[in-house]
Amino acid sequence: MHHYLISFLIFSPLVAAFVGLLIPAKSESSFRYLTLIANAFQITVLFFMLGSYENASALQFVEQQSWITIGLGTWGTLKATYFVGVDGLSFPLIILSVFIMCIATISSWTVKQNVKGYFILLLILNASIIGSFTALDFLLFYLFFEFMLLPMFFLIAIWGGPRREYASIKFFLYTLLGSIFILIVMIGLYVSVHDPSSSGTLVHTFNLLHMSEPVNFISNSILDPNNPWQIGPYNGRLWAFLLLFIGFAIKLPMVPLHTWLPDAHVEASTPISVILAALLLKIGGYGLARIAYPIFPEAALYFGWFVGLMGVISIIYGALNAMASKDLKRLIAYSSVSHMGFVLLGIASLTAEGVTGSVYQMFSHGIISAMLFLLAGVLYDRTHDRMINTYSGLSSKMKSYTTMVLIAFFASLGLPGFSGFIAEIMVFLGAFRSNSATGVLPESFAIISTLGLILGAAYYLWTLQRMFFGPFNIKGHISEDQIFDLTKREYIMLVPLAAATLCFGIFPQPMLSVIDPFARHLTEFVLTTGKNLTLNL
Amino acid sequence: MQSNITYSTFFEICLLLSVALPLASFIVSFAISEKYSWAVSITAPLLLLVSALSSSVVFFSLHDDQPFSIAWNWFVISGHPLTAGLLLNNLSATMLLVVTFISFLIHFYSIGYMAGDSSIRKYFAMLGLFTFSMLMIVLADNLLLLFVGWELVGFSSYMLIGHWKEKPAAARAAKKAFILNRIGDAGFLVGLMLLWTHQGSFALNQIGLTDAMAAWQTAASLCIFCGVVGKSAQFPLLTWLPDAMEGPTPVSALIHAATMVAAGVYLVIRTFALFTPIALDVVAVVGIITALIGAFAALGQYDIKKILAYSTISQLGLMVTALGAGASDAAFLHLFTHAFFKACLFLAAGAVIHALHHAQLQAHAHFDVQDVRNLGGLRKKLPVVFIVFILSGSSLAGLPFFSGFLSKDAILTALISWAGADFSWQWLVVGGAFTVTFLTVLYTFKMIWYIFFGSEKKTSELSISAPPAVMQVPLFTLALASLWIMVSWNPFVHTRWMNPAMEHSWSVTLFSIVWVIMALATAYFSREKSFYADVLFNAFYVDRLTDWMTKKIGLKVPAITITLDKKWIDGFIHATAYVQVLIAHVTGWIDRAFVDGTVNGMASFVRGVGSVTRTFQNGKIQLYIFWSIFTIIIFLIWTLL
Amino acid sequence: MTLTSFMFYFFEIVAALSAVALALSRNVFYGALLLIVCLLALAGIYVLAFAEFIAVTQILIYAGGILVVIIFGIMLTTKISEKPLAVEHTYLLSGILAAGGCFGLLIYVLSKEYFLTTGVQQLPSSPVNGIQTIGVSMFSKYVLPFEVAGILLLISLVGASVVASTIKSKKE
Amino acid sequence: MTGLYDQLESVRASFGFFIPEMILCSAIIILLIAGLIKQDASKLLTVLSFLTFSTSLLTLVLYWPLEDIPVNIFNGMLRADNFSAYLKILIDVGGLLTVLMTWRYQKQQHLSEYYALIVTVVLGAHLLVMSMNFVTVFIALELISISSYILTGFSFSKSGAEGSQKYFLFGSVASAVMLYGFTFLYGMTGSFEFASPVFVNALINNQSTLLLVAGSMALAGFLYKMAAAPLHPWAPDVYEAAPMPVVAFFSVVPKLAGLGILTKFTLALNLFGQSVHDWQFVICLVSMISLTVGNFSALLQKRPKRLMAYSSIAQSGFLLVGVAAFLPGGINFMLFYATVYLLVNFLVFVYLQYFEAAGFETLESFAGVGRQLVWPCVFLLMGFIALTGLPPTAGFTAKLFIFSSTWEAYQLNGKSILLWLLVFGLLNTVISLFYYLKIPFYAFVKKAESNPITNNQTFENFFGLTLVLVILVLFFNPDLLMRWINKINFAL
Amino acid sequence: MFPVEHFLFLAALLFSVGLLIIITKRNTIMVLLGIELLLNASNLNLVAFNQLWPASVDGQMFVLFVIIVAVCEAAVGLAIVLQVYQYYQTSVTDSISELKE
Repeated sequence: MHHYLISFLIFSPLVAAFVGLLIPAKSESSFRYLTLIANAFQITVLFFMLGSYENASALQFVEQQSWITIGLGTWGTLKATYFVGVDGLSFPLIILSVFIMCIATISSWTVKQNVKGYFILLLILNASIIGSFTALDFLLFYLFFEFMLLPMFFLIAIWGGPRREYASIKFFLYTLLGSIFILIVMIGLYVSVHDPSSSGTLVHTFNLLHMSEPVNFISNSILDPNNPWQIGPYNGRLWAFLLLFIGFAIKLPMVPLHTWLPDAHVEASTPISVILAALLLKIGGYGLARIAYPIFPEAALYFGWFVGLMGVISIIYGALNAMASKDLKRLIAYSSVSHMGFVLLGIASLTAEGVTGSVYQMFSHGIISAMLFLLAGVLYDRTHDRMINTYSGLSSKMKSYTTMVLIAFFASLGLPGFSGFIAEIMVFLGAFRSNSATGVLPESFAIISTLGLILGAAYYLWTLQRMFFGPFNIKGHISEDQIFDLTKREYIMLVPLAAATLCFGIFPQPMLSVIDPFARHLTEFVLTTGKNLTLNL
Repeated sequence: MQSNITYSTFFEICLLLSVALPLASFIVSFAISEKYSWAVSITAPLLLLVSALSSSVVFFSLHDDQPFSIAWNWFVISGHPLTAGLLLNNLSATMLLVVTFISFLIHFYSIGYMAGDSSIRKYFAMLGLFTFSMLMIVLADNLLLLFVGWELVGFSSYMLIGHWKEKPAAARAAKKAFILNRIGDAGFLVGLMLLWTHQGSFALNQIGLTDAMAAWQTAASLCIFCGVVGKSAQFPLLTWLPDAMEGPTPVSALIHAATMVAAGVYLVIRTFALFTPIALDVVAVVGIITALIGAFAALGQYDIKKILAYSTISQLGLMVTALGAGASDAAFLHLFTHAFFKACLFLAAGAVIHALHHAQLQAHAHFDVQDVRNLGGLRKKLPVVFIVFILSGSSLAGLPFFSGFLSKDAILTALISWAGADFSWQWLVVGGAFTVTFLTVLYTFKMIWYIFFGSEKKTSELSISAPPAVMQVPLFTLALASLWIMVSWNPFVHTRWMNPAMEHSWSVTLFSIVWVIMALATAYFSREKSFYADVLFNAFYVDRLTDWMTKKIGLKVPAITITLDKKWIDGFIHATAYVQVLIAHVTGWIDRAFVDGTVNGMASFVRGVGSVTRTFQNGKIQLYIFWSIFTIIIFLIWTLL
Repeated sequence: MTLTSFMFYFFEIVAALSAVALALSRNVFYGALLLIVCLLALAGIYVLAFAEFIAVTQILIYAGGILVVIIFGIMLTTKISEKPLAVEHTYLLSGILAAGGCFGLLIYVLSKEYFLTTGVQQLPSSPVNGIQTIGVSMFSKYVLPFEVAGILLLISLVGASVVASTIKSKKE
Repeated sequence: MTGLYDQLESVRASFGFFIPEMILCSAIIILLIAGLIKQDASKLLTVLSFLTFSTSLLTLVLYWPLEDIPVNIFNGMLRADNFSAYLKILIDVGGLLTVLMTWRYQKQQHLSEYYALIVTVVLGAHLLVMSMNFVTVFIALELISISSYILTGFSFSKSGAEGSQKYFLFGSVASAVMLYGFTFLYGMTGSFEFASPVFVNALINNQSTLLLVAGSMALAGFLYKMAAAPLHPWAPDVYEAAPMPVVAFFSVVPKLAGLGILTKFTLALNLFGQSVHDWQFVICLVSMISLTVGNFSALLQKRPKRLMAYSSIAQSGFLLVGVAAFLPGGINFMLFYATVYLLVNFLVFVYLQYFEAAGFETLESFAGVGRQLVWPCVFLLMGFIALTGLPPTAGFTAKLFIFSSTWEAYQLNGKSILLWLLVFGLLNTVISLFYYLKIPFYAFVKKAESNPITNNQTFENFFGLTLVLVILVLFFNPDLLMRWINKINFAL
Repeated sequence: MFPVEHFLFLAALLFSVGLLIIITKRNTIMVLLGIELLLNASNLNLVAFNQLWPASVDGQMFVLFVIIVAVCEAAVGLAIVLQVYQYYQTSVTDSISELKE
């Protein structure tokens, strides 16, 4: 039974999507319930997994089925497998995905237009997100990774705001561009890596675990660590790392590859923004930690400084831009850029606490950004205006809403007691300790990044001051009765998120003990393997 | 859960209660539904009362006994377990008592002061949260937990300053307070990182165990001091505190006078082992600058709460100076006494404002009730408040027989012994400290004179009623607490109760008595001066000197410091804010123009290439042929060359 | 210079000149006639290159067949529109560029090549053999292309008729 | 030189390997005659041509095992091997699907000639991929070309005539240039059999610049047939002019035929790696130019047919990527790509025909159709996704495979042009997305104008579903096909 | 036997002139004539090269096939030209360019 839990997670939404295809489009509410049932089923499965998950660095719930095996004549054999499993990196993200998808479903309840298509796309998106977080075979990962794009594209492009076409195409192109970089490296990797378990013929494998063992590289292949082959200033492996880094950094998003994000967020409808911010961005960080770092450890050490620098730049730049934003959603989007910078910084530090912190930050940002976008959506649903200047003194009309906004804002700016604090502090500690422990990042990175905290406080509190405090006033043609407090459905979505961010902020240990073994394993692996591999520069 | 077993279960329960009940008050206040919001003003003070009582149990059973610690595992950072624990010693137990006690009194006072407020639930909830987080600072056994409390008091302070959120000034002040605090906290955080990197632990009892007076310790202690600068409103981050007076007065009393702002001083005492001599020198200089600025500024103020706020800054500066001199006991003693008399002063000022405000509402008169120039002669109309004000004001001024005298005495003693026999820059600090004590007397009594003496000005037509009993009880309690008895039996020796080990010198005591009396006289005569100018001018050169001082220094310097404060420090911070916003706009523009522009440029480039490749497709078959052939020829020529 | 070599160079010059004249000609009809001249000259060259059968075919099919068809085409298209046969030149620069480039390139490449060294075995023994060999190989080695050529002819005739039939139907 | 008897014997023995072609030949005659006899024989003709292609396919599949060892037939004019057999299968499938498409909208005039011409093109394509001799190459190519010129005009409209004429002029010049190249190769080697030892040895001994010029000229003809740059300009105009089934047919059958002969020819010119001229570089360059021209020009197109024309140019570039590796593996992957391309292309064209019949002539006119015609648009979307090369379609697998072979080739010889090709080709995928998603974008995202369509879509949906399933299955289990393709042992 | 180069140069000239005609002449029929020139250039080459390999008549055979193809092309080509003429009332190549971007 336990052996198929992940497959249940991945395929239950697909099954639901298939069932949905068979239901006539007229019975609109059935799609909502269908999706909700799928989510509920996933949550049930998740509880089974929670029950038997062990806190160790080993992969768990592993399933491996042969999938594609093709003889290539003189080349040997190409082998891709259906290989999934979870560990301390993916498990938090799986938990996050399952719950956020459920909340997104509830948030989608008000979708009126083309309900069938919407929910089927949502279900497909669900499956592919979970798939990307669990895949341990590069081809499988890539499949799910790309498979996310189209549903997302249409979800933005059809159900989005006025400039949705521009935003959706921008989103698609950016991420596709990133995935092309990843594809190049994937091709290079599987051509260069052989499966050590097979005897006789050469088996080219997509197995990520095999790829991370330097001995499995075929000698004199371009990505072979011992191959002195230079392409321009770097050898193949450094280039490959850079390509992967760019590919995932687009998704993350990292400054200056981030500009798709504000547009996509502003134009996407609320549930889609939630999924985008809470889950899709995480794939970037996940990919770095799962693929780029373990497979190219020496490149990770070599470019660690650069990665960390980009993280710092993202933190500060994102925050500055958030401050200048006039649109609430754009502000939140830029704050996401800033917060995902911490993920980069944490991973780059290559200390256990830094990596733990950045995984925790992904988890925590998932919760908080979901909440923020839901809240922005609440306002938008009522007035169809997201401009900060439009409002002032909202707190007197929308008390509970203001409370929720306060919670979300303060959680996002890293107030202790909320999950963001734990994540950020660990990233800071790791980034600072990095110089003495690993020598990758200078201390100044951590110190400069604290500026992000100040700026974070500045833009959130300024927004609070402008929108919620002071005498009540609204500009434009919004009538006062359009503004009313939270509805029950909105409570159902927001309260669990608020509770979760509090809970994980006060009691981080359960989640940390899930992440910690992975973080230690990763840092240890990257440091030892990376230092053993010679850099042919 | 690990704890030493020398203490009884009752003690532990009391400790737990004293910490948990404020939190419970926070939760209960939110849990009670809007309809029954009046109930909050009963539950919250009640819970705090129990908390204060149990903390007094804790205090008395622990005092002068073994330190007590208890810890729970909180989380593990890469193998280093991090605890959430309480560490009680004399220091923290005293602080525990002070916080819960004053907090209770202020809760009690607030019943009257905040009656009828629309969001009273939020008010009490935030007071509860504040008290809880303050206790977290007080009791935390490691710096991370302390930092958590540190940030949370910032948050609750934010909420309470901005309590009347319809007032734009309040919202602005709240934001300013939080952001300036954050700037300090960022430094604190860097200090934490340094500690973590070099010590691998945040535990307070491990701080400074590494005997090396290493550079990192200087750095770490200065970083932590950054946090102190923010929270305790030290130079240059002091401007938020006067602005924070936009909040309800009880809040100013609790947070911005008695407890939170003192937390900085407390933090330095807690982490004293970390501070290297160089760091301490910096601390002393910052402290004395702050103290002087605060004192002079207070002289130039006319708003009651602003005077008190600057006075608080000045007193905090004094404490920090003492810390810099290595006299953490003296600093703490002053913290302790200051908490009571300053809370009392604020509450009394609040009572004045409250009473006048109510009277004003009845009479439909409109003037600024906080401006001392509008007041005068109130001693007849508000006798209770007058007595209380005189008592606590005397304590602030450092008159003998008041607690303030003793604690200031302790600080001055410590400073003099720190400065040593030979003249050095440290004597400047000492001189500064004496100037501050002198000025304190001046502004305190000038304020009292303005409010309670002389003839009634704009208040004359108002029918002012005495504050309700709920407000009077805390006033009296705190006024009594500003007597010398709080510190020691002997009104001239400060080394009885709190810290028997503290150094005491009769010469200093005597000198400070003389000094205070001189100041008092100056105050008195300077007050007289406005009425009897000729007599004073002729009688005493001292008078002329003080006149000159009050005129030239006492008015000019505050004006300068005010401009410094308003224009330069605040201005600088505003300017940085402007610059920040400007930079933000610039980066926003860069984002649109370049980063996005590059992408859009790429898109248009792609389109451009498309239209170029397309122009060959003009429908003329002969040109098609030409281009095809020509391409091949060009290719061949290129390869052959 | 022997008669044959005179003949050869004469034909070469005629062919070259007529081709150039064709390029310069502004009249379609003259153009067709010039092409006939050129093709006949080529036929003469073929004879001198021991390809009598080709030469005959050239005269019969090209000069006699294709060009007659072309002249019919000229007449058909000019008659309807009743415009002069004059033809203007376009894209002169492009044409000269392509043709000149091509010519230069070919001359350059060819002048570096020495074909005689590669493998001339012997002179052909007798001209009779030529035609016979052609005949034999047409039905042995080249039987497949030959048959396919048949299909090609069939299908082009069918195709041309289809195209032509639409012309008629349009007219009606 | 072999004796006459041997030659005749060879001809006799060759017929066994020539059954599909003979079927096609007789089909041409039968179709023409049937058209003459019966006035309105559209059903009969369709059935006949359907049967033609099915039997041809059937024989090909049945005789597949026979052709493990390459056999030279008709005195070295042709060669029967499994490489060409596989391409022939693809070509026949293309013919079959074209017949189906034509049958869907039975409004074609001159149906018997039409089918005869289609069969002729298929015959020519068969011959072309089997050809080992310049004579057959030329004849077969002309067979395809001349039939194609006429087929282009089968819309019998003004634009049809114009397209036909342009195609004719361009094609004639291209094949004349190719022929001119052939003559030089003949002059240098004395042989037309470009894979024969005589030919190769002669070239190895004389690798002059003329070889480069002649080879490039010869390649021009093949590239023209493939609609690859720089011999592509005819394609958009012709595609726009021709009827939809013919366009679909053109974008697959002549292309694959050209690809087959190009592969053989370039590998022969490579002289077993002893060539001093870098033909790999040439192919890479051609591929990159085709990708660029195709993709970039397609961006601004407003009509689906023209868009697909540029798409077909770009796809030629992708197909050439497989050739450019100069590895047997690469050629096998190229065949996989060709298979997927064939299926996907027909998937797209079937729906484009459907929409054209319903009056959707420009991309804008597709606005909002996605709501009314969900399934056609979804299947069309799947087709475009596969053309772009995104998972989970076999288009992705195909791209993955061909670029893997590029990587492998780069790893073997380290020519930086291959790396450029890899990066360039994959980045072109991003650009191709711009236009491939245009129709789905209009269909699903843009707001609907009122366009009630009542066309029966059962045929299309059945057809679409089948093909979509095939491309999905080929993604999830490419081994189903690769198992067969891997048996192909490409050898000269 | 004459030097092969002399044939080849003439062929090259014919080929180039053919190209020139094809590109520059505005009348479709003239373009057809140019194509004939191209084919004849190849024929000349083939005949000339056949002299180098006198043991077989491969080159001459090819010439025959080229001529056959030329016939087919001429037939189809003229039919198409006439058809176009029908629609456009002109055989001026430039004018026949409705299919374009």
